[in-house]
Amino acid sequence: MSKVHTLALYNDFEEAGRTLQELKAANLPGFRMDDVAIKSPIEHPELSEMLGKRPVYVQLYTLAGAVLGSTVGFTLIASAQANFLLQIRGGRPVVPIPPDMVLTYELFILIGVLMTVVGCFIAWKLPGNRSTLYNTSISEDKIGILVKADPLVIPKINEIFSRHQPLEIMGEQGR
Amino acid sequence: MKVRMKNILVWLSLLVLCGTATGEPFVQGGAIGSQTDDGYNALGPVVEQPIEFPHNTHAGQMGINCMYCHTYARRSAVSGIPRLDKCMGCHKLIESVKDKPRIKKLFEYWEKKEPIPWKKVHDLPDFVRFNHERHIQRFYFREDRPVREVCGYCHGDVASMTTARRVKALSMGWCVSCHQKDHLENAATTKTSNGPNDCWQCHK
Amino acid sequence: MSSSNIDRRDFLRVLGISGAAATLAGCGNTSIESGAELVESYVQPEDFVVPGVGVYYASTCTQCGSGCGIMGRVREGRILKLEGNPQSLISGGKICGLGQAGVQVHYNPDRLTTPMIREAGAFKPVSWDKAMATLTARLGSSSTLSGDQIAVLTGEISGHQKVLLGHFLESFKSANHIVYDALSPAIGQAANKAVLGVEQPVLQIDKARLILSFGNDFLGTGPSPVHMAAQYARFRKAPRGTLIQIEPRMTLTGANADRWYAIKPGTEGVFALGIAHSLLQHQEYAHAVPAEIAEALKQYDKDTVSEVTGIHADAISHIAGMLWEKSPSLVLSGPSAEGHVHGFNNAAAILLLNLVLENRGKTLQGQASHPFPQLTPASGSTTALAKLNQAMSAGQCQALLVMGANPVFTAPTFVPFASNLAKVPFKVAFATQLDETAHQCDLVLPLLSPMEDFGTHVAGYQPSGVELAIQQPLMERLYPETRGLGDILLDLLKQRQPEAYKAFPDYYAYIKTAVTKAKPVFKSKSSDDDFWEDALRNGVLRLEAPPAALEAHAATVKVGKPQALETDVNFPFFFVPSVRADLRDGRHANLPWLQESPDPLTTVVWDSWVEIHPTTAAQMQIREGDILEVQSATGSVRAKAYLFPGIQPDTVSMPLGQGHTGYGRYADGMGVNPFKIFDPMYDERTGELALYATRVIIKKTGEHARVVKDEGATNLQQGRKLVATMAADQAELAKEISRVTQ
Amino acid sequence: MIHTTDESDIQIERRFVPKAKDISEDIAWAQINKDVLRSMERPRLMYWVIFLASLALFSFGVYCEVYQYQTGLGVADLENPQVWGLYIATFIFWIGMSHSGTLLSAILHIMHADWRKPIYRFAEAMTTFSLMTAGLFVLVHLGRVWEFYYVVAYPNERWVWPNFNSPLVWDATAIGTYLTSSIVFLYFGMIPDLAICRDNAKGFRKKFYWFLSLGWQGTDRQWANFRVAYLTIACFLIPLAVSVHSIVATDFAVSQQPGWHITSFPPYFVAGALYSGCAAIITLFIVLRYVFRFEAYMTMPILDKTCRLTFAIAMVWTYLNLIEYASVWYGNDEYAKQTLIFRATGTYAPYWWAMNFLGSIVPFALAFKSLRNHLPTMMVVSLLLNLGMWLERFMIVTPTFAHGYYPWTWTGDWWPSWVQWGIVAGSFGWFSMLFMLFCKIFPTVSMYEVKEMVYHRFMARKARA
Amino acid sequence: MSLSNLIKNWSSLRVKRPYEDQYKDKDYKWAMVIDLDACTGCNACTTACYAENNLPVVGREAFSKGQAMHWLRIERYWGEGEHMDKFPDHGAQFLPMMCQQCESAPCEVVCPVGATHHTPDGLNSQVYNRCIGSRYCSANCPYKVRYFNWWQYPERAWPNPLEQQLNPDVTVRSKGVMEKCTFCVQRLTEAKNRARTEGRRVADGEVTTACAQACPTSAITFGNLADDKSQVARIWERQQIKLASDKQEKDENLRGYRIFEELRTYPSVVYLERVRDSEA
Repeated sequence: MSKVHTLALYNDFEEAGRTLQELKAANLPGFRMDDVAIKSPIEHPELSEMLGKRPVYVQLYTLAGAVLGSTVGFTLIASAQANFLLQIRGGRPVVPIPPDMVLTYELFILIGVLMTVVGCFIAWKLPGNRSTLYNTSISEDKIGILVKADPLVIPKINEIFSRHQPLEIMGEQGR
Repeated sequence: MKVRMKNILVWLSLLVLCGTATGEPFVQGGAIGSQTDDGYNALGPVVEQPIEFPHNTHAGQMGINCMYCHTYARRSAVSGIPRLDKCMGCHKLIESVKDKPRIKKLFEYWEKKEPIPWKKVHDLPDFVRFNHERHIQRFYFREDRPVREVCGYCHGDVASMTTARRVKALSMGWCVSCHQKDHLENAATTKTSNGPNDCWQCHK
Repeated sequence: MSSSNIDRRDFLRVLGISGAAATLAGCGNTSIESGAELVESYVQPEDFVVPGVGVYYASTCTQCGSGCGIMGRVREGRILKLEGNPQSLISGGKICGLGQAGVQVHYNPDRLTTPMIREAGAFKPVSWDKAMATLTARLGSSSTLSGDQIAVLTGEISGHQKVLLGHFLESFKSANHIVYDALSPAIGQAANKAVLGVEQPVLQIDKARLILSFGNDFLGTGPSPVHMAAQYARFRKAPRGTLIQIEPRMTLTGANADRWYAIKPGTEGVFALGIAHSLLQHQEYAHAVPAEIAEALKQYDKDTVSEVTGIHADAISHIAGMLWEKSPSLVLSGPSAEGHVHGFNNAAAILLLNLVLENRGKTLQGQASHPFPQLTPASGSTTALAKLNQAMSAGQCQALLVMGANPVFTAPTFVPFASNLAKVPFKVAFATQLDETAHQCDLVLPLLSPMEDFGTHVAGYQPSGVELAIQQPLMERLYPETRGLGDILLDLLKQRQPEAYKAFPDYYAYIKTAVTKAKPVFKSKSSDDDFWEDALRNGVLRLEAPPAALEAHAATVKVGKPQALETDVNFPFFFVPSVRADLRDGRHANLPWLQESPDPLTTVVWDSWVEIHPTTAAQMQIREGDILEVQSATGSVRAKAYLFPGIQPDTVSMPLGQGHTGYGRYADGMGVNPFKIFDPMYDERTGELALYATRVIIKKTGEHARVVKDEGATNLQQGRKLVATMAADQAELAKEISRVTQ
Repeated sequence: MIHTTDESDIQIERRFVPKAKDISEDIAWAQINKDVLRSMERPRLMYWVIFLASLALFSFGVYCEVYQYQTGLGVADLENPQVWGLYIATFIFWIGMSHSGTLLSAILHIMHADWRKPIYRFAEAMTTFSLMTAGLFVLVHLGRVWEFYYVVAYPNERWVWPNFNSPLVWDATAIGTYLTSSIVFLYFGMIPDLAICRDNAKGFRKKFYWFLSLGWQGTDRQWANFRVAYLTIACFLIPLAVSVHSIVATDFAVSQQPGWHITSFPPYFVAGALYSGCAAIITLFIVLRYVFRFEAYMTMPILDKTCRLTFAIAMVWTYLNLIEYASVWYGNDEYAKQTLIFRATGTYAPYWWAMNFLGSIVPFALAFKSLRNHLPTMMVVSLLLNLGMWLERFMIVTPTFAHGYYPWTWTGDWWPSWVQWGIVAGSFGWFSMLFMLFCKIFPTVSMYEVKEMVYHRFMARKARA
Repeated sequence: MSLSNLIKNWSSLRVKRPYEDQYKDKDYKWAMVIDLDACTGCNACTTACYAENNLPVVGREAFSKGQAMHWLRIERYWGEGEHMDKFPDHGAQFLPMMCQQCESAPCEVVCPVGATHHTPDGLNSQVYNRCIGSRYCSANCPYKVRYFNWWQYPERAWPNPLEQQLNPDVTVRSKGVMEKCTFCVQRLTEAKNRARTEGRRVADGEVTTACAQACPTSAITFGNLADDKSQVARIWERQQIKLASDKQEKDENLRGYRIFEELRTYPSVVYLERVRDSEA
């Protein structure tokens, strides 16, 4: 709880990019590039790259979901068919492979999709505490740079921010 | 990495087990001979009968075999209510209880030659055929189990009731849970078999 | 089984309370219930009455006059289903659809439940006391009616009911028991009598190797269809017999023929004589007929016959050849040959073939003589009705009792039965259900259904030996306010002749006494009660007896000039009514199973239709479902066209039995009644109504409706192997395993 | 090559007529927000007309269904063997309709065709709602709807399971999966836009959007995870969509009936599904463009591309359709051949020819640019295409029943009763009612993606300059 | 339990049916033979079926819409070609058609809820209460012998007191369920139970279907194919019909055949060809 946030709003990506470069170059103590976040109305990969490598783990959830969906799905279906009240139908084997494959396939996708979403939610740290520093214009057309840093370096960061014609700089109040 | 792989495997197999556990239907019948509530809230409502027949006296104190009165059970799909002249056969001779209100009612019906309008307590849905004969023949005659246990499996401990009350679920899963069990073919062997697993055996 | 009379009769009464309620819920009661329904509960049942187990009781079917023994399945006090009684030779353990529907007579929702008296034009339910008081006021001890002032109109009736009726009429010094059968076989019987010496010979269908049938529908509407069907099944086993059917409109029997010929209506006799002529060419048969007949037959060369009958000339010699080849044969005449002005002659000519082929004693035999002639059925006719009609018209008839006959529905328009009926001051109907005739009566007495009453029956057609069929209740009466005919008659007789009948408390006692009295005839040594119990258990008392011999009167056959029926310019079509094996003359139209049972040949249900040959229809631009007006000299009806290949192209056909107006929910408003368009044509010899002699004209009305039938958009197999057919010489029937021949 | 002269410039100008832009790069982002949010506030009057008409139609359908539910399916004039009637035909129609959303949003997304961006949202909504409509038909068609849960595989006190062999259970699973996935996909892709709504809404609606937007703030981490997840779901959705309609096709192809038991049915169904879906997109494109004043986003070039895509799919369908006939015709199955001949010459021949005409000939209207750019024509053509595709489904279901294996039960003149027509009409009411409601509550044009589209094009132009 | 069952009995769970001798060690395999030469088309069997199996009478309106409920229907075909010049010279061709109790039944596979399945006795069962009315079974039946309750017949078809005739051993089907010929399974079950109590197998002729019992010409033979000595088994054998074969190799002069055998449904009903005297 020692670190506090500050947010600067910019008009376009170029300006925000320059700000980031300067922040990076400044190499301030008590400030890590990892604590910087961009808030933008659209995704801007180049800008994100400046923040360093931020891996995405959603695919792992997808994989887990897909594997789970197919294995559990098949086992469930097949063992339900091998129930005590086993039913012979139309001369087909009691545990027929093609229909079970079809159903397994559907479950593979279903659980895969659901796990992907769940993974994404986890990555978003839902339901978690959100930073209060937000401006509705971000969802319109402004680009925000959010920095979490030691209270001591905040003025320095704000200074860097203000060098690039920010529309607004917001800090955490009352802390 | 190795450890992690192992963890994942354990985790996955646990999940598979969970999957199959849900694959098992969750209702289980009580054990044979369990004669009270089977733990599934299966207790039926109290049914008011025209005469408050004391099973506890007849089956309990007197120890009369169920099939002495429910005589059709061993030869028909339905166990049946004893015919009125069967009641009278004994009660004509039992002077001691003749003045009791229940017996007086019985005599009234007899004099009017009117059958007693007993109500069904164990009334299965109309699309089901339960065959008493087969169950009695198998468990009472062939497997030679005590009659109170054989009847009691579905009807509960009637000997402790006055008028009968349903105490078992009698749902399909409940029936199947017993059909699934291995039952001795007869008293002499250890050979076992299940009940029929054919829909049409019970569904009509 | 208890031998006490009261117990025996009450064995069903002490049954439980609910019964049917449980089943109807059907899929409704889908979960476990407690206390919602009642248990089957008994007071003092017979030992063999076990709830949940069906018990079979023997009885006799009364749906037609065949007298089949039946078994009724009774469970929890309800009659559920009828089966054939294997003890009865007539049914042989089998049963037809008509018989099955017997339970619907009993359970019919339109049944009469109380007596009714007509007051101010409408029926009013009354108590039995009142009804019997009304009845006895007119027909009781104080009645002054006698002789022709009283008449009883019934359908075919036999057994002790007939006897009691006779006694009842006797007590009025009357013999007016009028037996009316709208579809009476009287013409054929007369011909049989004249040529063979008996009214109804026994047919040994299974012994014949070739059957040549002129419109005889022995599988559908013959005198004993179930028995004959069983014989037919044996006839079809190795060595397989051949069936040739010649008729203007295909009957059910015709549909099963190896070869079916369409003939111009009324020319069957010519065709038969043509065959006789052809047969006489063989030395073997040359002396089979008197010389003058042989001489007369010379006019019947095959070209003339072919021209008259419309059948190809080669067919005549071909059939004659087969008859010669396949001996013994059996030649049958049927209603479509007999129902003409010269119907008797047709039938006699056809019977002549049997004489020529010497089938007497081989495939044709006389019935064994019956030890109780008073019980044998009074066979119905249309002349009897005409007589009654005259009497009513003249105002002679003061009281009329009607049962089992519905002339208001079946009498043609030129027999104004309904209006004459109104002239009778006191008309009583005995019925289980109101029909058109009962609707016109003053007093209606609800009868027990055949499933509720005792009775005895003797079939008119006894295939072998003699059977006395016993009818017993299969169920406790549904409606307390119904009574048996026998009981009512006994009550009346007790009024008329108290002394003679005081020994019989009821009809049950009467027939029990009467039947056990016959014990010596059946050579039984058991006690009266045991004899009676056995009779009830078996449902039939059988007496083996040798068949009687048949006579041969070839000389009675009149051989005139071979003539076709002249054409009528105003009514160019022959009208051939078809008799449905289930509905018959319409008396069964109130049974839903039979209404829904498709007509075998057209698969039409719940309706009337006009059969017309596709070529004729094409000429007249008629499509299936076009509503046609069929008009005769006496009236017209409208029905949907059905294109039917099994009909002679100059002919149209309509089924009888539909068109009811007062016969309950299942009969009313279904189809039309072709009885009402019959022409007043009578057989010259017997005076019987000629049912097949009507001429009609067909008019398109321009309307169209869907024919209600089971058949789909096609009636061909469309290249699928559904019904495969094998040539008789290819099939090795002798090697097959068959239930029938074992 | 890079050396260009003025002359060659002229040549190029001649050969490549400058294309109209899919979207103007100069639209301000704020304007996008404003335009789309306004559509949720104040649509044209036509919106209410359509909405009320749908509601009325839907109410009639509900009336018919209640009548049928209480009386029995007999009121639908279904019979033996015409046991399915319009319900199953329309079911397939709606399932097919649902495939276009996947096509536009998933396939084109993976292929980075950015012209899809203004129109994929409503296409996805169409997917979801048509699936919901299709699901209704399954229920409507059942004899005992109240026992519907028997199809669901869950442990129960009866100890019985559904029949996993049955294509209907595959259907139920596939449609369930597809409905779940497409709702997820629709919703998931809408989260950034919901945040926009949240930021602009007031009162109750703010709470609503606040809840739905899941705290979206547009941070780089959110975007990165969002991109990956969205792409993954899109990847899942493509095989899923194909499997769904293949499985619906197996309802017929797995059966044994002539005219149904055809190997090429699954791809044929999928092509038909994409076809009718695209045609429906054209219809809704035109409607939305007018009703919500989306002329700047749903531009004519986009319509043009959609139409060209539809034309291509129409030709695929035509080919597969002919393949189906050909394989039956040259096959050895006499019964199937008879059924095919019945389709072309029997009672239902007019519908069969109409279907072939509408499905294979009418789409050629899409091949002409002048027609493609004429909105009323496109409206009519797209409706006709959908009529053709509905007839296709009708012609799959009905003639096989009317002319199956068993000649005795052939029906010459079976026709559905007004109850069936009422329910079918009601389903269209239900669909468009839901769709119109959706348009009012959620942004029908993906704002953030249009912004991206504008941004990228703007940047590209800048780079070119 | 189910999982262990799955693993333990994997090979038996993977068996395809029918195979020859499938019923060799079984007690029962119900089957039928219908002699089309004996069938006269008289409809006795259909009415018997109505009586035994609580079939509703649908009435004219519903019948005209094709909603009849006859489990057993008699079809009447006219001959083609040489058999039908101007008139049906060789009579009509009657075919009693009911559920063929296929060993590899198309209807069983497609039922979503498993309301129809194959019993160990070789019957094609229909469990009314499980049925949800998807009608897929009927759609997939090549014989079109499954009938759907389009209306609430229990309320319409049996006005009081007709309902008292209803057979308590057979469910009265409510609206929305499929039904079909059951080979009178209530009779079979009763006979089997009786036999089992007495510790034996049901004897030949001890039990029969309502149609076979009624048939005046005994055209229908019903019995147990697993019992070599039964009438049915002997006829099947004599006619050289193999249950698990989709193309019979038999002598030319044998009359037995199964309908739509080529669809590999393996019906349990053998028809014997109708015979006509070609010289007549």
